[in-house]
Amino acid sequence: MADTVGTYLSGLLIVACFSYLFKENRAFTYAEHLYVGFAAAQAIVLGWSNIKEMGLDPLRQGKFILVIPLVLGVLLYARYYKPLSHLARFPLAFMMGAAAGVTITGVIDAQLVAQVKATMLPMTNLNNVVMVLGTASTLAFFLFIPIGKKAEGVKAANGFGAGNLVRNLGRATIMLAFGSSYGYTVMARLSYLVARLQFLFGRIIPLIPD
Amino acid sequence: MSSPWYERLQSIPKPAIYATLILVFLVPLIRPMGLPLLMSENTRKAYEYIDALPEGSIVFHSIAFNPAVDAENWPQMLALVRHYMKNGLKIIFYPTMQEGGMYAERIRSTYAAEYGYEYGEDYVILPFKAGGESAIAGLKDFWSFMPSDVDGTPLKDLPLFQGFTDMRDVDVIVPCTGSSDGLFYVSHLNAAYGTPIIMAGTAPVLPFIGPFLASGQVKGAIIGLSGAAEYEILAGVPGQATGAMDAQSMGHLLIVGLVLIGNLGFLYGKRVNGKNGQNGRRS
Amino acid sequence: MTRRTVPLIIGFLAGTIVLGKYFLPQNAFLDSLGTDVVNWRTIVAAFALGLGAVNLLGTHTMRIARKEKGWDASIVLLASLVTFTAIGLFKGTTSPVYQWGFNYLYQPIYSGISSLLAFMITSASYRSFRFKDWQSGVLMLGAVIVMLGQVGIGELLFRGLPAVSSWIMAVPNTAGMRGIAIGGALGAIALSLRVILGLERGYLGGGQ
Amino acid sequence: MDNKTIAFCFLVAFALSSLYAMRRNSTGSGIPIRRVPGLDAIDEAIGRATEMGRTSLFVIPAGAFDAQAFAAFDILGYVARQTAKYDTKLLVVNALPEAHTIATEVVRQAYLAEGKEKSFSQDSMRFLSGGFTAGVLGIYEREPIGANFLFGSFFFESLTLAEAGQKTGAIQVSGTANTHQLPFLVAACDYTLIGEEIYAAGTYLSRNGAQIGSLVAQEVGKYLSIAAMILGSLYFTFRSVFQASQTIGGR
Repeated sequence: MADTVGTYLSGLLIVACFSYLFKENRAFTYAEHLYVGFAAAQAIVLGWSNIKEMGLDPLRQGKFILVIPLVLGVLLYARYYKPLSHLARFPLAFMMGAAAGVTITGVIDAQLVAQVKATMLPMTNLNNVVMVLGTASTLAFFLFIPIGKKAEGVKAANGFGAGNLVRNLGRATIMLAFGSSYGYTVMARLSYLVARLQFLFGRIIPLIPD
Repeated sequence: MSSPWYERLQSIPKPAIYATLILVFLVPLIRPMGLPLLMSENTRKAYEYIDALPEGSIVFHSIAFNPAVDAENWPQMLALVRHYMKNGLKIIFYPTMQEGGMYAERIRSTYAAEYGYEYGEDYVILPFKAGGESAIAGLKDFWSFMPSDVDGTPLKDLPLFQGFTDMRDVDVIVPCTGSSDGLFYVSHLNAAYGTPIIMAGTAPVLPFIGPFLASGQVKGAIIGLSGAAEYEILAGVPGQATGAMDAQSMGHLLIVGLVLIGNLGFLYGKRVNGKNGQNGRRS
Repeated sequence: MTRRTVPLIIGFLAGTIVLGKYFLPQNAFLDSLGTDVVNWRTIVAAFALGLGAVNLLGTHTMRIARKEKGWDASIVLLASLVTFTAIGLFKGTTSPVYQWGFNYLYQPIYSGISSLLAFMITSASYRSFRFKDWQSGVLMLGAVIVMLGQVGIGELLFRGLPAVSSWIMAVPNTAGMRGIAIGGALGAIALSLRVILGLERGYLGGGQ
Repeated sequence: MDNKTIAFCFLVAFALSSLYAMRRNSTGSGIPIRRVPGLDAIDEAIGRATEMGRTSLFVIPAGAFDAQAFAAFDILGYVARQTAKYDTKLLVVNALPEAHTIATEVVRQAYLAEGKEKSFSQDSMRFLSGGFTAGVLGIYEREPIGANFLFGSFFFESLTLAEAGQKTGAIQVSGTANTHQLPFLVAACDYTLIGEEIYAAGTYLSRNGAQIGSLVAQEVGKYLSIAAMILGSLYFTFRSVFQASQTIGGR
């Protein structure tokens, strides 16, 4: 029973989402608020279990060093008490610093060294030539400070002289990459809608043969 | 009707485009047209590997997807499971994502009876375990990590697990996912026991597993909705992916058609008005 | 003095410990401290979640109290927030009521919103792929070839299409995306270093 | 040498050259920076929103809390100072709790710096957690948006937000380093900052001398990467040609 009601309710909610495309309406607004509320509830439940499982429980078992993050967490709320509000910067600084460290370790090998290494290819066939020149010119396209164009002001920096060929090659590679990535993703994106239509017109209004 | 035709071609209202898209999808869904499919080598390899397994072999089917991507993963899973059941393979379902259990339950409630599959004897559903990579690495210590099934029945009481010592008794692992779970199976279970792996994944999964396909650690891969459709055809099982592929093809054609129409209007307009192309902002 | 300097020191230490763990994993002390710092971040972020929830509650309670436009929807939001937080905290997320809400309220809207992408990708293609100059031409051509090369019907139109499409994906696409990724990595490293060294301090008041 | 060792050497060299360039260049004058149209467009967008009496919306997405979020804070700081200066309405949407707390601080400080502390309201900082795509779509419908800024680590929601935002008539400026989402932002927004451009945005907008110094180091890194690629490829080319000719000669 609850499942039957649920299935029809699901159908209505999906239609409410689609209705956004055609006209502003209450159905979408209610669905949106219901969803934002649920998502926030889920985040709060998860957050609490993180504090409990990673902080409070081990603390009770004697891992006293966990006082540090717990105090930092509480300090976030110092901003509501004016005389101590500057203390709220401690946890902010901690989160930024740790995230900066994590970012560097995440990109420096996988995105920088490994990628540069992978581009060192013998240019003995067309594919490798395109790969090396395409990657290098894309990188060159983004140069911010042109060499040999000092003091001519910011505007002049747009003209790269002999570098124009490289820039155009870079631009062409980027455009081809963007276009083809876009095209590659179309199938996955369309399939989301196909699946919802199969649900609406298969399970709720049985039109589609199983 | 003040604006000339070539300007109207460039400004079809969005609601009209959206309604057309729904129609273009619905017609082939209701009346499949049987448009041609490309057959990819990876799907064929996956099919051939599963098809060659002798009756009674154990498949370990891992489920790590949720409703955001189930449009791609669920048809793959259904086609695979129907193929297992057709060939009399034993199945162990293992959800490594919270929502994954729901899809295994759907097999139990709707599809198992079609092939006369008995729970406990022919297939078993394991409980969800949190922890991502560690929930997969933990399988190496099978009996202490996984004492009972999703209903709380001790695994040693289930016929399927009579004589099961550990993950070495599994004949193939099939991770069905939109995330990196497949890689964890490669680096933990394939590395430890050499258990072969067949991937079923969403489109972005392919680049990740490419190197392992090349090295042979992954025996085959079913990628995206097209992979599911190809598998349905190879295995000769019914499913919704094949019908959906007609809709996909029509959708792609609609988009290409719209691009052509827009450009026709744009280029003609440019010839008429000289160089007054509109909307030229872009970095 | 403490108002600025202490936060800068905290940020510097947090960042260097994480870097230390990565580059010197054989050092047991750094390794465990680094793991701690990463876990601590999750704990502090969980506290930050409380601030977010307070913000959400405040905004919508206010809207209801003032009977602002859309206050009725705010009641829906607060009801779903409070109900599911309570069920989740006291009965657990695996309880049947929570699961029902998850399966029949949360998931359909989640999947409904993601499926809007199909509409968006269609109208965005129509609107933006115009042959304005050679660059937009290349963009458009890449998209059309790969789109048609992926479905069987493309092969009917032109036999070589799937091969051309996979070549574009394998070679120029990889080259372009790789170039952007390398540049992005350099930018991310530069900005992260500025954060660790205390040169980015917008949140401390002023950048100078 | 393994990747990690190379990475370590690179990081040390990078940090040292940043510090050196910062000291040399503490005033920042004299170094020309290429125009970045997307960043110039920020002023245009806020200006138009002000003229039309509309809201400027700034969205920081639910991706990871990483350097992309820092870059978004830099841009947000600039946007907030502009909206404070012109007394025009700003709305900020965050999906990550960490980003919400820091963004709030960034905006508050920006209003303080412009002497408009009283105009800052907590209500303009919206936290939407995981439901943020639907929430932003709702804001598009309810608020008159004149400028739409989308910056940070986007995932599949990028296209929904950019394409639906176009319907509001706002000027849209976006940026991300997530290569898989760039095509959609480029297609659907008026201006898009690509990859490293978002990281340089803070420097570009502030023209802060020390930051330009770090930009110089970033440029050096780029030249080094290009040189490594080309020289490495030439080395492998010659090696394979040489080996080929050797086998022919040996026959």
